[in-house]
Amino acid sequence: MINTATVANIQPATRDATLSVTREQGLELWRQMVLIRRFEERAEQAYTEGKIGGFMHLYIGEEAIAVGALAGLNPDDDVVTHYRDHGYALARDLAPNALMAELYGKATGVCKGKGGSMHFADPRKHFWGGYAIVGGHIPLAVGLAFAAQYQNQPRVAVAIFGDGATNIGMFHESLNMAKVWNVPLIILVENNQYGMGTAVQRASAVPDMITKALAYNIPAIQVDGNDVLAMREVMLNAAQNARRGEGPQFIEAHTYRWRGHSMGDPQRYRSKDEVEKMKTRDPIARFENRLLEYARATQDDFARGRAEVERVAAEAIEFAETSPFPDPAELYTDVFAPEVTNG
Amino acid sequence: MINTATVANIQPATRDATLSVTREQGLELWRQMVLIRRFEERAEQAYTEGKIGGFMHLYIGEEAIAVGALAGLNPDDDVVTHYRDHGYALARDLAPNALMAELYGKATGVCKGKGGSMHFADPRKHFWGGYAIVGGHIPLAVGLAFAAQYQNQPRVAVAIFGDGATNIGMFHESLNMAKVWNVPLIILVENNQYGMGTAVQRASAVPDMITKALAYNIPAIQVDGNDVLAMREVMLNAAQNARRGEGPQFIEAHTYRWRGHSMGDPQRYRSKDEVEKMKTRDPIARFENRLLEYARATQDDFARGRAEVERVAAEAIEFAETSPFPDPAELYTDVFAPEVTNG
Amino acid sequence: MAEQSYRDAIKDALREEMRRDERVFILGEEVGVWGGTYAVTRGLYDEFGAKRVRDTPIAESVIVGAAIGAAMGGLRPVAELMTINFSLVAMDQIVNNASKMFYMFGGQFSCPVVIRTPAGWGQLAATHSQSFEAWYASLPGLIVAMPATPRDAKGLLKRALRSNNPVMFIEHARLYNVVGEVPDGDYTIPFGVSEIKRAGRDVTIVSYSRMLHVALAAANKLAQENIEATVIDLRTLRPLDLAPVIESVKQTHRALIVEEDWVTCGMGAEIAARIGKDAFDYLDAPVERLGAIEVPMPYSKPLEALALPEEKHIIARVKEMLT
Amino acid sequence: MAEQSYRDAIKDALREEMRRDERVFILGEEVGVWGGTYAVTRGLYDEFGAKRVRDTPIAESVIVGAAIGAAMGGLRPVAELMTINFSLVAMDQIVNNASKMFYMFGGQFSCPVVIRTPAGWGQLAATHSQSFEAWYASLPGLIVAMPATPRDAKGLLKRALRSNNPVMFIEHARLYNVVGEVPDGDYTIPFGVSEIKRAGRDVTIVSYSRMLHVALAAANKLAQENIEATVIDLRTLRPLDLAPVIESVKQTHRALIVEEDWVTCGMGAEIAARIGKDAFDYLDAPVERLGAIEVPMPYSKPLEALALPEEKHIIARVKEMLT
Ligand SMILES: Cc1ncc(C[n+]2csc(CCOP(=O)(O)OP(=O)(O)O)c2C)c(N)n1
Ligand SMILES: Cc1ncc(C[n+]2csc(CCOP(=O)(O)OP(=O)(O)O)c2C)c(N)n1
Ligand SMILES: [Mg+2]
Ligand SMILES: [Mg+2]
Repeated sequence: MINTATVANIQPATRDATLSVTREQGLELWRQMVLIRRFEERAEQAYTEGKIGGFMHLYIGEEAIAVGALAGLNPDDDVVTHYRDHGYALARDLAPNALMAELYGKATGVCKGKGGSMHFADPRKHFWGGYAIVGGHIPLAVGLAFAAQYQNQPRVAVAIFGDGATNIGMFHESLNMAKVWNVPLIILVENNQYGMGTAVQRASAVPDMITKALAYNIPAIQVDGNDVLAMREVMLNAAQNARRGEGPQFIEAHTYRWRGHSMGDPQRYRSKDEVEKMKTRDPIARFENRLLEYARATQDDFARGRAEVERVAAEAIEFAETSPFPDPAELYTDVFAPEVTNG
Repeated sequence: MINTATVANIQPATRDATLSVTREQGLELWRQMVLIRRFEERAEQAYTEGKIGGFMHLYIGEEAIAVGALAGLNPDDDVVTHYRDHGYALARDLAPNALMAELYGKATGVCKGKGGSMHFADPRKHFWGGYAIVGGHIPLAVGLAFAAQYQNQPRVAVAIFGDGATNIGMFHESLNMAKVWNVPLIILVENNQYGMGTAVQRASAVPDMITKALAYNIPAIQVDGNDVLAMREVMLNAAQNARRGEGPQFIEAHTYRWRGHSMGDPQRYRSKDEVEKMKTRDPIARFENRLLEYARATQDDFARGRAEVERVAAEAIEFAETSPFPDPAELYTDVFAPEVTNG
Repeated sequence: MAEQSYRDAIKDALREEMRRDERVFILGEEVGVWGGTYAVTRGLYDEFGAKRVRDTPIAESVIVGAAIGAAMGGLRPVAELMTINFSLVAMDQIVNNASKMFYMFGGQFSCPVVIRTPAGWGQLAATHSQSFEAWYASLPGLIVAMPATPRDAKGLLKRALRSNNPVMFIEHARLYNVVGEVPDGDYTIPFGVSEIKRAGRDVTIVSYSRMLHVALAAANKLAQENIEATVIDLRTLRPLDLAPVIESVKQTHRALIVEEDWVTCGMGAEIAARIGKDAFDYLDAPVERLGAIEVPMPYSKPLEALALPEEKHIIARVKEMLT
Repeated sequence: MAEQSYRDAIKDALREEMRRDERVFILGEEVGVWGGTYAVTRGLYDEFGAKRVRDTPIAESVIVGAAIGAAMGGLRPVAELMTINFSLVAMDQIVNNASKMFYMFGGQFSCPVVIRTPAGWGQLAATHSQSFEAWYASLPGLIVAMPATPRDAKGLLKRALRSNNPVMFIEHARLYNVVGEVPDGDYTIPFGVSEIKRAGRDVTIVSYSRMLHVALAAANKLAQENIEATVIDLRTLRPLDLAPVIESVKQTHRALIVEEDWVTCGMGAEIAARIGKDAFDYLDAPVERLGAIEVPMPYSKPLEALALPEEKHIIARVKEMLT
């Protein structure tokens, strides 16, 4: 974690030495990543079959960020993310069945089918949702962090979004006020090199997202977002700093979006070669190698894990398929919360 | 002009050595400053008498910025400023009569009485107006700068606003896109230490406005805004850089607002002592000393100049007083521009 | 019952609710040290301190957005926007977050946030003299209150602060000094209950916020000429209670809606459309609307005055309707 | 006359105007390399290059604001907002700069900017399925076009690109593939001229944008049952030409407004209020409105379908009106 006062020192925090987690922890992180990927591959297929509609943004190739980041947080730390939210929801342990059912728009969905892909949420897990207006959820995270501070609770809040979102005004207003108020906010930017079809340097005046943290004197760090353990560590560190009153912390995680921006993206803006090249940095494959090397993992472990994940993903599809659509009356519910006077 | 790549080198550009202008130029700059002050003192009085209404934001104490800045520009460089616009309008040579009449809401006002204090404008002088939504005019300046670039015209555009405005989203979006598009935009921040009653450090995560330019890799400089020649020089320099294709340039000018934020401000947020102390840095008095010392100016010159300014200000009041209010039919005009098809 | 200004009534509502509920806090530009540019929060900073009366940067999106987030986190924020004009830069937060959150996530969490902001004018020119209540009233999921009297301002604000839903609480800069009776002790006023301020047989005048007072003054003048108007204060624009309006129109057979906003696509349009439907068989004359002239507000005082609806316009329009 | 899609008609309007006027340029998210997320600008980047078809960061305030500034500086910008939902984050620029500039500065300079943006839906959930035309239509100083057909889309857009005033040009995501006849050669369609698409004696249906097609389909079905509807397309919402509507209602004595927006405070309110006034003596039944159910849009397909007005609702409503 480098303080911005010494901008010249900002360094990528790619660490690839030994394993900083136990074997079981490592295998669990691996399992989560594999689950995200398989869950999404199944969702992708269902989308193609016309069973899922609207905008669906896949996280495939970026799994290490969500899994590593949430592994570095406490379960009651508040998470607010953008529409590319499948990975975070699964890493926060929201039920795959309820998530897949949400994609299908079914009554058993995590939001009763009202939210869809972009709006997974479960407040009991302090997972406050995916939001579809670019940058529009960052202020909410500031408010959640403030609520923790106000109530003297040791929680931190995390705002997650992409490189493209750093160019909108709400990003700026949020970082500034978060710093002035010194709230325990962690800003996690997923730099997957593109905002839709626009490469970072075509949209941002600076190529490194951490540079933007300078304008708010917020400590910032870059990390290899395809390294799940590095992610976990920078998050542990950021959360610790925020929790002990050091105010907002900024993390830029580098990764690459394997799929189009959302379903149906013609991807005219990049070459197949580029995509293939970036796929060689697969966060799952890389982590498997490390687990083999440093954690006595075996191909058997992986085979068992994959079979298990396969079962979970298949069950999610089955659950979604067989669940009922919401009752028509559901259209009218949830506009207003019950107006019980609280005193 | 210090490139942000070397942030450690950012230095205030206060220069106080010899005179960089001729005697005549110096006296003219002095005259403009005195005119702004007297014009506003007369307006202040008229406001107190109920002849001017609405919000009126006085520039008294900050005159050197407008005068110096515009002296560093060509007359066809585009200027867009905030509601605290009297100084810029006068320094751009808009007629004091028409400006005072605007304050009075008279038909002879520069905007026919429709704009008032916050909305002086004269496009023939490339003075595109004062705007009252904090930060809302910064994008316009980006567009004007772009229009110059698009049309291969050697103009630059200047966006002027206060320290408080740097915290709003439109500031951020504008600086980023201006840099990505490399347009000839000069960002001039008047750091008068307060946004309404909020001291800079209570609203901004960083005390120095130039720090914010780092996030866009925009060259930035700090200048003593009470030094009219220093202002002129940094602007000359910034304009030259922008004009030769080096993209946006950022200037932070330090000054102090002598009056309340606008008429009727109870000023509970600062002490009389503080105000009195800051008044000792009067840009006019300071420049008089320099003119006496370096430009063979005499007290006679000043006396003559003051009398002339007094006459101009008095005439402006007289003109405003005796001008008619707009015809009631004016209420309905100017909603839409004539819809002539242009081909 | 004591007499109190609209400003003080609002301040008391804030003070009382802050005393009874630790979760209530205020954020906004100049709400603290300055005491609020319309002096509504003056004194609260001294009583409750910087933790609960929080000055913010000039950044309306994060003011509203952080308020929403704080509400999600268990607090009961009151976000002050210095004027309703500045709600434009926070529009996305109000529309896409505050008003939709409960529904979009399937009713899992609500958003008990109060956004206080004054409408108004006073030679403030085009960008500072607007009134967007009809926009807000169009949004499912948002409550819109726009009180006209000190009593209603206090009662509705206290209600808002105990509500589980987002409330757009629109005050009026030119009502702050208006004095009226305010009940003693703790009370709240429910959303969606219009009030008949005056009963008369000849015409039904529907209004809210500042124009209610103008309408009442006009009704009193009309009474001197033996024209008796019913005047109804809507108080909240969503939920919108038109039952007493329809009831009244069934008696008077004539309705006039008076608003300060532009007429086109204003609140009056919705009200006129509903009266036209629900009292169709009872109308003896078209439903009339009176509002601001449809121009950006000019600065010049006489032009501004011409742009705004006044007592005399109401009187003239009612007389036209009766001939 | 050739058949063309709504998308291609818009693209042709852009292309033709860019060819004839060097000052016209396009800016917006993904308008260039990608070709527009709804493929409207596809091919224009290749023809006109990066100077005139400009990709922007995700920053709608500066997209619209810089377009306005460029217009002040002598250009004729077309700002594309990917969907009308994102106009909320640019709202201040549209309201306070574009629509007020000419008036506020006393008519000294105008603001010939065109803001193109699609409304629409399609399981996009609450924040991505909105339609704010009534908000924009409430603003003096702004022209609001919302064409329903390829011919009108092309003609109105070309008109907008030659206009000296700011134009909010609202397209519809679900119309892009709709095909219709488009006149050959250069033509423009004036603002403020509604069009009678179908004449019938029994009821007047007023609509615009996508719902016009639904209304026409309903009218055709009704005709099979010997109910003849007049169907009128407003084409622009400001200026709003209701003369043919009033004329028609004087014949049919019944009016129904069909919109895709929420009914409360929607365009239908304004239209109903005006019909109620200007055709008061001719109405045999209350003016009716049909629009979306007043809830944030749900994602789930069957729920979404229930939220939107359909042909069958129009048919049923018309029949109710006639009994
Ligand atoms: C205010 C706003 N503008 C535009 C969009 C359309 N949009 C959705 S996602 C997106 C790209 C965002 O890119 P980035 O922030 O890098 O996140 P990523 O999708 O790469 O994860 C855009 C332009 C939107 N949803 N909201
Ligand atoms: C969006 C917006 N929010 C709030 C205001 C009210 N307001 C007007 S001026 C001002 C302070 C601006 O301070 P600064 O930018 O430092 O400029 P200064 O007045 O000191 O010259 C505020 C809060 C406004 N006009 N627009
Ligand atoms: Mg991205
Ligand atoms: Mg200031």
